[in-house]
Amino acid sequence: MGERVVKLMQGNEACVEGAIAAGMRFYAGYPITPSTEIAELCAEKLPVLGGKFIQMEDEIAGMAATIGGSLAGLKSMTATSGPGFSLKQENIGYAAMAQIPCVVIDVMRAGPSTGLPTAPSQGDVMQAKWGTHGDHPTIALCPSSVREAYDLTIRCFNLAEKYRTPVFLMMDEIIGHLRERIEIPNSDEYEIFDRLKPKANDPNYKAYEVQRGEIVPRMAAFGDGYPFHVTGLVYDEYGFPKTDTDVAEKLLCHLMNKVSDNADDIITYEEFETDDAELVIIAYGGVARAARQAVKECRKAGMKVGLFRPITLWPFPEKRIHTLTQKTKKILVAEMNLGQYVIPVHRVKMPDSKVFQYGKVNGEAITPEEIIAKVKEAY
Amino acid sequence: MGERVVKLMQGNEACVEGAIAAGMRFYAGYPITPSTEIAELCAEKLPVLGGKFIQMEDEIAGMAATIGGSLAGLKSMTATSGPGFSLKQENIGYAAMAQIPCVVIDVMRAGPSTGLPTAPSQGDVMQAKWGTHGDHPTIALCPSSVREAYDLTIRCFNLAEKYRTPVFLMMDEIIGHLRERIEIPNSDEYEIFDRLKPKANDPNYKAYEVQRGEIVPRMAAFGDGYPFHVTGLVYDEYGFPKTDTDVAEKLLCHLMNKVSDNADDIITYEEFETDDAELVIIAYGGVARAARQAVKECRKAGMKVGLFRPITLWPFPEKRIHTLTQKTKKILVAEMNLGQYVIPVHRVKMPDSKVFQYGKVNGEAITPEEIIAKVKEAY
Amino acid sequence: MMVKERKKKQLKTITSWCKGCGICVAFCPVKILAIENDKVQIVNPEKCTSCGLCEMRCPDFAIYLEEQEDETNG
Amino acid sequence: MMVKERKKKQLKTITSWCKGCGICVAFCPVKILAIENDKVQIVNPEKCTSCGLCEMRCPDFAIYLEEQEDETNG
Amino acid sequence: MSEKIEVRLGGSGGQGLILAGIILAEAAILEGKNAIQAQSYGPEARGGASKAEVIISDGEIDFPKVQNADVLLALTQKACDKYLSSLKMNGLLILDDSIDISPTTFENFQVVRIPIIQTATEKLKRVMVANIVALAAIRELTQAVTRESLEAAVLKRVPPGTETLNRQALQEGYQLIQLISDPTH
Amino acid sequence: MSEKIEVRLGGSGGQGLILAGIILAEAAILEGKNAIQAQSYGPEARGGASKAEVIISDGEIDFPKVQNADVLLALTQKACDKYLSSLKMNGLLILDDSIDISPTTFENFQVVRIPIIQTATEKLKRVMVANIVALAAIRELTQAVTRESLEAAVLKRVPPGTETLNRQALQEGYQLIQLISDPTH
Amino acid sequence: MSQGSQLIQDNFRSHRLPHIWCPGCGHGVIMRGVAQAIENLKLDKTKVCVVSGIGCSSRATGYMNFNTLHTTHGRALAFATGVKLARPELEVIVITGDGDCTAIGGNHLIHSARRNIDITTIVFNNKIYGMTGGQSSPATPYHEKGTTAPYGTIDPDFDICKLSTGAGATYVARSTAYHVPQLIKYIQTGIAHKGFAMIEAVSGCPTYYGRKNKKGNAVDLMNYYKENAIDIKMADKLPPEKKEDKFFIGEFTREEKPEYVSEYQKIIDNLQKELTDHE
Amino acid sequence: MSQGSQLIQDNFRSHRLPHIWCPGCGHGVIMRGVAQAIENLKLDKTKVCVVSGIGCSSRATGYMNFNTLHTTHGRALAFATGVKLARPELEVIVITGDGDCTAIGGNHLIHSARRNIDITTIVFNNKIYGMTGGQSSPATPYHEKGTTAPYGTIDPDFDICKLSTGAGATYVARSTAYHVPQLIKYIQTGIAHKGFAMIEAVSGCPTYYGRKNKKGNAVDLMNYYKENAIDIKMADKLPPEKKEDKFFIGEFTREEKPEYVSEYQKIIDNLQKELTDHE
Ligand SMILES: Cc1ncc(C[n+]2csc(CCOP(=O)(O)OP(=O)(O)O)c2C)c(N)n1
Ligand SMILES: Cc1ncc(C[n+]2csc(CCOP(=O)(O)OP(=O)(O)O)c2C)c(N)n1
Ligand code: SF4
Ligand code: SF4
Ligand code: SF4
Ligand code: SF4
Repeated sequence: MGERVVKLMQGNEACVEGAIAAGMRFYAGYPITPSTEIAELCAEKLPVLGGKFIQMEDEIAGMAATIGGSLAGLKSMTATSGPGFSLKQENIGYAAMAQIPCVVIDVMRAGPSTGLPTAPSQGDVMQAKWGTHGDHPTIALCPSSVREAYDLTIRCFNLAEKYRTPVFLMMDEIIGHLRERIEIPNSDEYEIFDRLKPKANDPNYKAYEVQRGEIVPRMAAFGDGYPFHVTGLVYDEYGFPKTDTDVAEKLLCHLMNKVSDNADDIITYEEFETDDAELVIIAYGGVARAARQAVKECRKAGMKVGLFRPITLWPFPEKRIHTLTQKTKKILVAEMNLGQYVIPVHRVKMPDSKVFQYGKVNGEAITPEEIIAKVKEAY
Repeated sequence: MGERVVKLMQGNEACVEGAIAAGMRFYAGYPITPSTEIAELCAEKLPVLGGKFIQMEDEIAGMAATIGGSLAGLKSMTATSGPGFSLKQENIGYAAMAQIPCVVIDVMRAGPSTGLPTAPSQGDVMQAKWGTHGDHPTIALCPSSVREAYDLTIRCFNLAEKYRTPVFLMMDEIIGHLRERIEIPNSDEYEIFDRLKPKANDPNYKAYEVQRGEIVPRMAAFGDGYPFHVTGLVYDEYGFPKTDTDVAEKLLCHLMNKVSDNADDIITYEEFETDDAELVIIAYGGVARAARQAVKECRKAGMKVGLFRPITLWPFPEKRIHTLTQKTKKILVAEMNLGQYVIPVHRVKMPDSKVFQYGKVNGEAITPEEIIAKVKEAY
Repeated sequence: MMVKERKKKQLKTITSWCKGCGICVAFCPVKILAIENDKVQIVNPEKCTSCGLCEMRCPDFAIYLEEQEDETNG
Repeated sequence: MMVKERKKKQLKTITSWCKGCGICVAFCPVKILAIENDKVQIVNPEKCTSCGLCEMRCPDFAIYLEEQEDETNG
Repeated sequence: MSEKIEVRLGGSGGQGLILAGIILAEAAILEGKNAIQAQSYGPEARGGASKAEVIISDGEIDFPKVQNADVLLALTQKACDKYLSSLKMNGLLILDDSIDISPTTFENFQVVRIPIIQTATEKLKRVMVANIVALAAIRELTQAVTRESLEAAVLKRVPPGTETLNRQALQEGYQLIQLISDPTH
Repeated sequence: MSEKIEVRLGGSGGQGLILAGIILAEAAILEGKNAIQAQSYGPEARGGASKAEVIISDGEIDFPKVQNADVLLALTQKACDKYLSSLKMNGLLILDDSIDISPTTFENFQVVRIPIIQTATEKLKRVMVANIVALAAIRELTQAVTRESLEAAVLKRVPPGTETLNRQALQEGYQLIQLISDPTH
Repeated sequence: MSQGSQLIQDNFRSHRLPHIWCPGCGHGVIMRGVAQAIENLKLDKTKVCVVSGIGCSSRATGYMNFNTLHTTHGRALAFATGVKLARPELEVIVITGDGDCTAIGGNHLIHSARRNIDITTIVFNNKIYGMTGGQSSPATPYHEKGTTAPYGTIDPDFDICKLSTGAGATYVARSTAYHVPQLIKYIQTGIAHKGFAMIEAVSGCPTYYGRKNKKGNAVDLMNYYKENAIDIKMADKLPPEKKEDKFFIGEFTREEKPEYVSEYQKIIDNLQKELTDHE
Repeated sequence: MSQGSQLIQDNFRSHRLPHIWCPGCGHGVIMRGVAQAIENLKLDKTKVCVVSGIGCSSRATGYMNFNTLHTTHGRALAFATGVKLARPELEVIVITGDGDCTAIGGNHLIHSARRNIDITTIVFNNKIYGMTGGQSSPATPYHEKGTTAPYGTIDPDFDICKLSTGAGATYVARSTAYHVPQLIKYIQTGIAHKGFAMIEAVSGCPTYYGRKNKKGNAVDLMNYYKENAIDIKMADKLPPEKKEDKFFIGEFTREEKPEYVSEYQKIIDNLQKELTDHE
């Protein structure tokens, strides 16, 4: 194991470095604050590696081309922020339906609409789950540090490839624009997952058949020799459109179950001082760092406070949160919105535990002081 | 009171008739199954009334022009289905932010993506609430009959004008394409609400100031003589962009509170045989009709089953559902998706009541038999 | 200059694909086709000149010329 | 033909609006403007010909000609 | 409980069965009944099978889809094969006489086979009025609506200039049934 | 608890304060410390006030925003007025000497007023190195990083060809502080 | 299992036939023409990728036996751009409708043309929205009708060829479902052309366009094209009265310009050369 | 309270000045030109509606004292279409950037042009994305740089005037932030013109475009336009070598065609006439 490179790096930059480490070689997007550095760095770095960057005419096209790149065999990514994330929703649903692996980074800024374009927020967390029409699976991760932006971008690609679905990195502007000391892991320190391809010249290859013991259909690339069909309509195991009720039901359930059945593989979280906590703060992304500091200060002041930090936002870590509330009767959800992630927390908590929310939407980061004040109120 | 006209009318048609009765005189949209009849009828009828119809180049433009029409003083509407609803999200957020009254009809078909374009579903219910980025208010109604499509479209306009926000009619394809006997109410049977305008030549008019005792700022139309500014950025009481934290917070809270504070005015629902029910079915739209038949048959069979039918989907009728579960310990949510509306039900129910869900996504309507079978399982 | 001999080809129809639109009938230069019971019928097969215009314009690929099978392989 | 008499106009600046880009300075035909401390300065007001080119091209509306106030109203 | 009759009309895309469904429902409404009409269609249905559904009732109609059809009209073999299973035991099956059915079908349903399409093409010289002929037959067999309401409903919906043709189509339809019910004829 | 210093750099858009923040943070990292750099900017900030923040610490840095600045550098009046309230009691206030402050400011903070911009424009003939001059002054006053690390960090980031100029800027900055700490000078 | 002529067997998923299009729909004729062009060019079929949007026309991809991608409405060219740039060896062909390509997809059209990316686009232009039941499209001729233009359109229709040329396309041609040999030739030329190629294929929609505009049945539409299309080469030779109400077919634009994907490859090559030079 | 020249006082929200644009940004010059044109035309200012998208240029609406609408990125023309059709008496002017208008907004541009709707569009073309910090735009000249084109663009830039004409615009002209009198004249003509008018106003972004492409400061950019713009009327008179690397300004298209909103009014009038005739 070589020595790790140590640098000051921006969150957005770490996404690009992580993506490249994961094997990303295709980026299509459209600039938008505060995600633009991601595009700019891809424009600079990808051709050096023989990869491709393209600035499309808008976010819709950016998402479409990203899917096209993935179908042509390259690990593909796009990045955006709220308004662009809204525009991408239709094609995100396409990727979910047609099971095309790809990574979408949403650097969250204050909305709704144009809002405060340079201010941080966590206002797109529910949109990540429900933004496109119809039932569809969602995997979304959320980094709290620059190093984690690096690691989670790699993980986004791994999950996308493993579950053949678009995966979101929901990064708030706090982390996206934060420059921080990072030790870049060596390539032998992380695992890279590549999509399973069909065996060469498999005459029985059906583009959308799940093979025994596997989670998703094996995926050939266009040009690999299999003339398969991809559609956003309901399709059968060959990929051809079908309207039969049983085909529809089977497909829809497959889409949802491949993620929900493997929730334990996908979900990660971090806990800090939760063991004996009488109040647990739930916070993610940049806010989790204010919360961590708040926990330390509360502990110093003698209050048994802990932090639960979901790293996987979706699927929702419901089992763990449920168990947590068996012991801990008070939960404070702190997030930079007017109450989003608190909703599923409410749903899974034990009946006798209490959930408080602290939301902030004025364009500034939540501070440790504010959290401490809320903790004191609730404690 | 004159005699009511009685006709066979389609759900989509009833929306158009209701909208016209409400004073809608501007429609901009883009055709998509199964909502297209709405556009077609507007194209035919509006110019006869001196109103305007325009087929735009896409749904994004359709939403934009609808907002433009409203700003120019006409009651405006657009209609679409899942893929188009996804595309409209960015500008829906704009309307919510800039507080522009308008009505968006989403005739729900089976998704995700292109899915089953002609099959019914209720898969966009959560999207209605969370589809655009950032925190924003949502009002969404859902009709269960052709007559209700008529009435609720009128109500959508009333709510849009009263609360200065986009209002959704979430209609499943079952109702959208159903032809049914309808008694058209006379104009003296319903109330029409028009946006409050500033007093003529009010020198103190501030475009975004809420006047004492009122809910939303009074709204002049472009051309009325007030050179005001409208933006999707965070803005002050004049409508000018501001980045101050207090301005941002005040605006965001205003947007959310004008709806949540008036939930009782907005929320309507229907109950059927809930008084002594041991199990209550929660169902909306087309599914509620299957549920109603199921309730009747269950009662015949001696089972105490009732139906709660939310007519306002959002804001969520949480108070009533909460109270319901104090008496009734079993709730069955039946919906044509894989579990959407059941989520907030879970959140607000009493701890000791149980919630079951029956979801169906194979492109066919939920039948009374299926519901009865589920009731028997749960009862 | 070589003179290509026009190989005699056989006109075939696929009834299950034919939708009876009548395009082949209308544009057949020797008028040997007809629609019967909503399907194409070759009325005068022997008059076919193998021009291929029906095949070229049939939207449903339901009428086409096939090379005669080589007798020796028959 | 009528000969329009060019009314003498006064050149004014708004220092708080001026961003010191120097466009007015560069395109003033009689070169009477300068940037000092990042702001425009009228160096030779008396040489101003009231051509208005500075006003026309100032991106910040920070320099303009104003009609002389009528003395009788002064 | 109130009287309710569920009718399913099956055939192929261009046969005007949705219009027929609308007319039937409108005829019911004309005489003060409740009625709904629903349909299913799809891009796949362009050349394929198409169906229309009508429910007529004296009271409320809750679930607005045909569950167990009391009546099935089939104008094509495909539609007959596809929708037969939705006809309730002993239900009324009205078939164009071009359609073949198995002997058991006769045991399970009341079968009426009549030359609907032939009547339209040969007697009326217009295949497009087969739907009206069929409507007349349905009326005669079910009495779901009166002849007057049906005629009024038909005339409201058909293109101007075709009134006589459509009236004739109704008459021919009525007759088809009279012929079978009056075997001496 | 570990040593931590929070620095805020305030000025106007084009003064290169974000770069200065990056350099300061990189200098800290070069010597094995932990550091973060954050910024706030906006369309409104184009001509207006801009700020950069640096936190240097021996240990973990949780909340990555300056809460109570230990040090505030202000290069413009606007920035000084805007950010002064975020400087903690008795904190170090480094001001360009073009900036006016009230007498109470002197009571609440350790004020160091030095001719940063003038040094850059007049001594070094390049206003754009004011940020480097300021960095040197901050280093001298806080000892947050060594001179060696700072120089290395500066040279890593400045455009090729400007190395000497920037080294000079550092020296001038160091000197500004020595001049005040050595009043005999 | 496979049925039909050799061309069909070799280029189509014949088990999925007959296709869903209406009797006499011009789309079938044009789709066959696309296959014929591919056949004539002797392309490696595992390297052919056909991308479509949503609409009747866009259903073509489901029947053609290549790498096929049926995307979202209007976005075929954007998806295709991703495919082509990621894997330049693929021969990327886009099949789209007039609505798909010039209404909702108009922006992707003009940008693909501007980039001069090596994609061949065939617009099945039936001048109406077929799939959704006969609404007017940006290609519906002025004053003609659609279900959303019951009083006739008042917005002039795009000349798709002119629009494409204006945006930068380097090969632009038009033919019709009647003029099949020309159509095949233009598609062939378009595919062989290095750069963005637009072939407008005028199609007939008897079900909606024909009916709504009283243009008759499938055969009538074919006859209409037969009689009203003039070869652009004749444009100068005919007297004005012979050109009135007619439309032109033929090749309108054909020029060589740097192509996007190759230009990108040059950037990569240069960078990699720089890297080696520095070693 | 109000400050500045009479023109500024009468047409701007002067309490909101100075605007956010960088020192020397051409946008200010052009915005003033728009106001001057409105002033010259003596329009009823309560009936003027200015609509913009998102970008530096689009911030103009916040300063101009009319009915102003600052919309979403790229969609100004679509919003404006709604405003104009709903209230035809309004004089609708769209202010947009090259990115706003031709990248994300390209489709609305070509469709507004096609409809020939009576909207005057002024594109503040600085050839780059200013607001987001210097990314290349579809108007960035071939081989020039932006932060997302670090090796120079390989996609040719749109000629916005040609594109608009190709799509159907009936008044099309170009001027620059240097050529202010012409600019004002074209904007005036565009507003007075009944139909879709496109005025491309070449602007300077010293902060990003100038810096990224080593074109110098605000004054240098002005000088560049001064020296490189040729009046289209001179096009035929100049020898080719004098035209190399230059660009044209002037009026490119000017024709009268049926206008969308008026045509719609005719439908309404006809229907209402029919109604009365039937009474
Ligand atoms: C986002 C979206 N909007 C609208 C639709 C509905 N839609 C499907 S196809 C179509 C138009 C088809 O017209 P065209 O592209 O001309 O193809 P054709 O069917 O005529 O061959 C429309 C509007 C859709 N599927 N998705
Ligand atoms: C949907 C969406 N995508 C992207 C952005 C980010 N964005 C804001 S302005 C802009 C480009 C501005 O360029 P241009 O229109 O040329 O105007 P300029 O700033 O150069 O005047 C972009 C990409 C956005 N606000 N919304
Ligand atoms: S052209 Fe084809 S589909 Fe049409 S009638 Fe002839 S064989 Fe049948
Ligand atoms: S042009 Fe305007 S902003 Fe620029 S220096 Fe002159 S007065 Fe100042
Ligand atoms: S609707 Fe028109 S375009 Fe679609 S398949 Fe039928 S004839 Fe063809
Ligand atoms: S970034 Fe460019 S376009 Fe934007 S205000 Fe500055 S100079 Fe003008």
